[in-house]
Amino acid sequence: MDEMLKLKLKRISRKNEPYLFLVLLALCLLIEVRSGQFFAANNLVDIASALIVPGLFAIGAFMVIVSGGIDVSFPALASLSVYASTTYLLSIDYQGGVWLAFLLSILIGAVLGLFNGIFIGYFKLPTLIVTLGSTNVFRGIMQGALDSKQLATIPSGMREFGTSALFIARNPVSGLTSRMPVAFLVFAGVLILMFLMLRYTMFGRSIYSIGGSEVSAHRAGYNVVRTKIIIYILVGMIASAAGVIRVSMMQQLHPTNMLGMELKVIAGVVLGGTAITGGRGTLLGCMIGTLLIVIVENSMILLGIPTSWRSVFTGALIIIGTGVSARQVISMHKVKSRSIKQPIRRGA
Amino acid sequence: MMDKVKTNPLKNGIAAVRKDQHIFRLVLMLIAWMLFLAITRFGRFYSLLNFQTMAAQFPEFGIMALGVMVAMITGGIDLSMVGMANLTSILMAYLLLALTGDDGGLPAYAIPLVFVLGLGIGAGLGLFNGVLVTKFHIPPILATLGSGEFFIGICMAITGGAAVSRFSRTYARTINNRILGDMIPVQLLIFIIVAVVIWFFLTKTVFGTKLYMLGTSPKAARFSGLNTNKLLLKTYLTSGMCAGLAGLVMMANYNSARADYGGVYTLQSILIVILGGVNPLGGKGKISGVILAVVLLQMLQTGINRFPAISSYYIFLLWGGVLILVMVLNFFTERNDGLRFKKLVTTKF
Amino acid sequence: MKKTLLLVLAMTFLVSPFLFSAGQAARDDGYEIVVVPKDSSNPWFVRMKEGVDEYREETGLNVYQRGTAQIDATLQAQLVQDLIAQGVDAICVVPVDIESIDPVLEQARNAGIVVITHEGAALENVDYNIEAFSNVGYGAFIMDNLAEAMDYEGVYTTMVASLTVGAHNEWANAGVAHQKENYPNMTLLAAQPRVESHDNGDIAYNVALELFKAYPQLKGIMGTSSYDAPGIARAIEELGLVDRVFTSGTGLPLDNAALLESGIVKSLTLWDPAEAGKAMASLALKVLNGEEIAAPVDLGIGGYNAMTFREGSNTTLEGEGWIIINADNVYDFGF
Amino acid sequence: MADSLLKVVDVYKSFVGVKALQDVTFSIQPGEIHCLAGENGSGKSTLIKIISGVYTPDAGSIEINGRQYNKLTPIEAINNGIQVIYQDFSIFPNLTVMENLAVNSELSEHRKLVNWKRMRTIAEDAVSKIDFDVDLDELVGSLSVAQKQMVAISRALIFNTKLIIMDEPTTALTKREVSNLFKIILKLKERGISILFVSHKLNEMYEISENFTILRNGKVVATGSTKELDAEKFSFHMTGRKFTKRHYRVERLSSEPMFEAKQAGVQNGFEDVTFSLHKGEILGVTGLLDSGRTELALSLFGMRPIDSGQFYMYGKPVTLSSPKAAIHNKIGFVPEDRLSEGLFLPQSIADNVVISEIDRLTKKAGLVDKEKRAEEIEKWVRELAIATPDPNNLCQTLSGGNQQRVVLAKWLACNLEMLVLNGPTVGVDIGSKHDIHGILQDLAKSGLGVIIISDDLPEVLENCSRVLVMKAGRIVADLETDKTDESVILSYMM
Repeated sequence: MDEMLKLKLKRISRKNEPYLFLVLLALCLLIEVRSGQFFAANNLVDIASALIVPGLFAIGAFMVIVSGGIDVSFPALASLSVYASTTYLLSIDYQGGVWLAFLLSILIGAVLGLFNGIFIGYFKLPTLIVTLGSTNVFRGIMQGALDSKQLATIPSGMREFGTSALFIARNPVSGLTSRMPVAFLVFAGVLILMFLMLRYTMFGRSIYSIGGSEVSAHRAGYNVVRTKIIIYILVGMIASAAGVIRVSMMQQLHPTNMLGMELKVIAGVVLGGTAITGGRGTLLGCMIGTLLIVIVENSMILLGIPTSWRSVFTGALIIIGTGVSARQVISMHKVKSRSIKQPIRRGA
Repeated sequence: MMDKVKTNPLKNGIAAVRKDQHIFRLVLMLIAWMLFLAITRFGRFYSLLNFQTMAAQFPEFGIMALGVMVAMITGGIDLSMVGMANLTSILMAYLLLALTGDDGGLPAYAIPLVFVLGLGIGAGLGLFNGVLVTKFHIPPILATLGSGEFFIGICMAITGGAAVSRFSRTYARTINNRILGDMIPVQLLIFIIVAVVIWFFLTKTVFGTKLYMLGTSPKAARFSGLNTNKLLLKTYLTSGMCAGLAGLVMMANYNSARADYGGVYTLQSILIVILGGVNPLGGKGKISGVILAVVLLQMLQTGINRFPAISSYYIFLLWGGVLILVMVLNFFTERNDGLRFKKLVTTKF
Repeated sequence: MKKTLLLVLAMTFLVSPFLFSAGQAARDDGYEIVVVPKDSSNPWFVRMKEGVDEYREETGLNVYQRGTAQIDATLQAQLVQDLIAQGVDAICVVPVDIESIDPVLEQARNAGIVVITHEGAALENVDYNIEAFSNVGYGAFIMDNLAEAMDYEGVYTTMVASLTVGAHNEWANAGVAHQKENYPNMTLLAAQPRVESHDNGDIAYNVALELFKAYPQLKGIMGTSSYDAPGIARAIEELGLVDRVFTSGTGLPLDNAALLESGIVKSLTLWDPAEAGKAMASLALKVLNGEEIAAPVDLGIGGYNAMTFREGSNTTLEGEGWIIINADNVYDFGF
Repeated sequence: MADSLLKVVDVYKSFVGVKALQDVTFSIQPGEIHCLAGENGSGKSTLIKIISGVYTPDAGSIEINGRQYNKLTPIEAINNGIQVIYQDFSIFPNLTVMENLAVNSELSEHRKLVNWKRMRTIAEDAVSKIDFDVDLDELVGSLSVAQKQMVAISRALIFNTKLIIMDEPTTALTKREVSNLFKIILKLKERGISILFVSHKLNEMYEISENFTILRNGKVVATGSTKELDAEKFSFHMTGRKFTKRHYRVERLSSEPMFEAKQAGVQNGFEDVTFSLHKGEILGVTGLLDSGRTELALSLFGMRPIDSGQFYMYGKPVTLSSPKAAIHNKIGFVPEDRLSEGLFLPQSIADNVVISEIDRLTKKAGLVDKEKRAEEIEKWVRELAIATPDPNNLCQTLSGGNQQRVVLAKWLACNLEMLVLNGPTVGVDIGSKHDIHGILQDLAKSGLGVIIISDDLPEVLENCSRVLVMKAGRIVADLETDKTDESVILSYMM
């Protein structure tokens, strides 16, 4: 029994999440000490609401990275699908609920995802190249063919969805209130669904398997091409849902303001311990990493950092964060290679 | 030796281009686009001034792309080019401000000094990246993403976001100028020098061979006695120097320096390098491809501006479309190679 | 060779949309006047394009607006260089960045091209620069609006798109200076005197959220970019601070109608970018035609029919100012 | 004769005009251990792929349990109880043992959902069949090679398996692990499972198989009972050539040692290692995989610098702190894993040959001296008889034996005094192996000091004049190969 416990402890200590969680906690405490505002209910709600869109993106980016690829096209994809569906709904003067916006946008997202998927799955082109190309294509379609403009009004359904709140958190001291958007449920729902999918479906396991070894996956009987295509369709759908949420929450549609989020989202996912080479990573870690980035981005003022020093701080955090995680991975390897030389020796 | 001199160099060139399918394809695209422009917009595109303008425009991001290429050959990437370029140019702008005399002129040593120091600063910043990659083992994509943000941050912190300008116009007039009877833009000359130097390093020196080897297999490189860390340090040092130089060119083009100049170049330079046929996994890629891609992109961008009725956003569609198209065509030709290779592998066991 | 064919086919497919539109290209006779905005998707410049297009239809001249695909000083400079090489007759620019565009405009003028700018008073190499007003005056005016909403007392701060955007920072500086002179009961938040929105409503919102949390005494934010006030307003509404905290800034009427009507934002200021676009084109035409430009200049456009030179300048012409929009007049402008 | 489990009849297969298999016929009985041998490129893997349904034969048929298939699909093959264990084991290093074990059966049952409890049961069942003791929650990537193989075997057994095809299963295993594997194979045989054992090691064939089939150039050149096979016939069938054994003897041993190790040690690797190597000598180092032999090899090349003791070159102390330092001291190293450590496969043969000596092929300022480079390449391609029409071809176009020659050429080009080879002929076929041994012996004769680290005892005995046996990080025996034999060495190893 004692052995088992030791083994378990060893396994936990090898994981990335606990360390990351400590870093997160340290950051939160630092903000709390500097501002006294961090753990206030309204601030936590604000952070949660700021997490929704990057969080959804991160789920998609996570799946792709686990499968051994890298996707930089999701912000452009989301922008295009949400712009196309919103303008359509406006043009028919749609007055119904938000579901149609989701449906339309997710459908378009699925098609765009399929576009990525075909090039990556069928033509077996490197993911970075394809998504870099498709980012430009999606953007070109949106801004060129659709002649996208900022939309000051959005369909009423989206407007209502964006302002509806699960509950309202109130800071007893300052009297500030923050509402927890209903959209958080969508985020939580997708997160749980994807967690279940990754853990309890053969499809989910196939993503890990492909990331581990594509050849083995093929030999084991996974349909690698189909799996890859489905991954990118799923990413397209999730990203598009994120796009609808973003627009609904902002009450306005700025076609380009999601562009450029990709690198920070990926940084968050990798910060969360997902191996950039594929195959390894947990959704929990991915979420902690993303949360870390979101908190840093949204706590500069609470930390009292002057505007002109913002980028120094974010840059330093990315370097230090990834540096710490890289160190940890290396020390893990060292422990492993040392264990090879221990009495019960294992070959390499 | 005599034989080589006798054979037609043009023929040799064409044969070489035909041999490399990827380069061949880029050349074809370039020709197709130029033909299209010749038919539709001859007078507005085919003028000396236009070509001079383009030749003065692409060096700033072309040089960055060359730096990214070097990093990508080793299997890495450099997302901090813009940060390094701006930090270099801002520091050098301050230097120029200090050197600017009361009469608005510069001492003769000023411009060489700026170039030497600028290259030095670029090298230093690149070295910083190199240390992150080799000593701290941060994946290049994250290390340079972080450092890029960090460098921009330093720019913001020292300038407060304002442009550094009002230094002597002599600097801009010297670099943003045409020489050889008002024909060749100086920027183009700088680009050519950088390209030749990098081409020389990659193909003619030991360093180049080692880089390709390192990019192919870091493990085998170590087992072959290559000092991989030193090579990577040199790689990022090189890309840093390219960035520094690009910064100096930008400073001349805009007669000022600011934290956010050239923000679009980060992704653009990666696009160029990949379009140029450099393998993002490392070990493969030619400078001729990258130069072609730079020229192709500039032609697309300038060409499309000749059509006022067409939204400039189509430029994105064209870039992305060309990139994917080239890759798909490569897939069709390389699939045969792939099959051949696969067969060889399978027969081995 | 099959592959070559395939390639050519694919290329043709790729450029076919351009072939179609190539036919409807510009007329070659007469002057070619190009308006270059900061970028093309910002509603501000979409509105400007409307004015330019209208002007083309009214006059039948070859006037059009061409913007870069995103706000970027280097891209804008390159576009202008491109237009120089193309040999257009006049270039009208709303500069992203004064310093980087100036040398390019010098090239344009050397090439004999007429250069008209807007929001570019500090530029040296222009024929004329049109201002709907002075930056100092506009900043002070936004401050007046904010001060009124704040009842002339309390702590405030300023928001700009980016510390690198010249005009915004000038407005903000002017606003602060104006407050120091006229509203002694107001104070600038010392810890965060200036924040950035990156021309992104979502960032403006999040930054405002943080500001209100970190500095409960904060009573107002002076916005400059057209994304600022709407983003801040969203934060005010969500935090339950309506009527306790205020914002003001620039914004287009219809885009912000809901905000104004709900009372979250009391008033916004602006000038009509469409008119500004027309004015630039009209002035360019005058210069091209060799007409003498002497004050008062009449461009035949509302607000720009009696322009005078700014004091101490022989290039900058000032118009008659700005408009306040509030819940009462928001629908009166038609844009 | 009982009904065959599997019968391959007159199978033809060609790729793009190249005949991979011609008129191949052979059969396997239930419970038979059949050895399939052949050089690289002889068509072994094509045959395996045809049996497992990955390739469809151009002509001929496959009979399983009396049923004839013209087009066998992978699923049909699996459903008929045919399982392949590939050389790389087809495992997922990033997943746990449990998942690796259960994944195939879950897939073949077309399950959509994962039931972790059921997977654990499947996995427990699987490992119990061969009494494989392993932590099911361990990541497969952190297991030893032998353990990975056990995972693959256990996984194959989950199905109602009748035939297991093992593709060179002993390549990366130590002696002890091989005997362990053989025990398991015999156990499987008892259960009536047939094994098609692909190998080109004669001693293994003798030890384990009843019948054999040898392929050469896509044709069956010999088949029958293993008992009737001897070494001479075996190598003849394999290569079509006749070999004479050449035992290496040192002819003129210098009195001064060229290289010496005194009390050398590396933490967790080896300790107190003392030996000397003379010019022209081939020294063998053998031991089990965990004996410290690999660590010693790495230390000699500066990959794992020693932290106690001292190395000497011609009596002068040298510090081998990095591969570069080792090369500087004229020591070369042929790594065990040719593919990932020794070669740059997607690069040209030429670059692979010169990469380690490249610093010498320069004119001023790091410029490559083209003529010198071409000379070197030409010289080594010729001397090592690397079979290529053009040295600018990519290295991946070469066969395994030729690739190994490229690795050798790379080091010889460095003008070495001493060459350390870790498993020089692992995964190399007989013909090339023989050639490589010949090259090594010639080199030693011309004055090179060679250290061969290998657990291929016949190889060590044939080529080395002396052999050091390592055990648990120490040298336990220093034997003259003339005066010893395999059993003596083995007794020291175990």
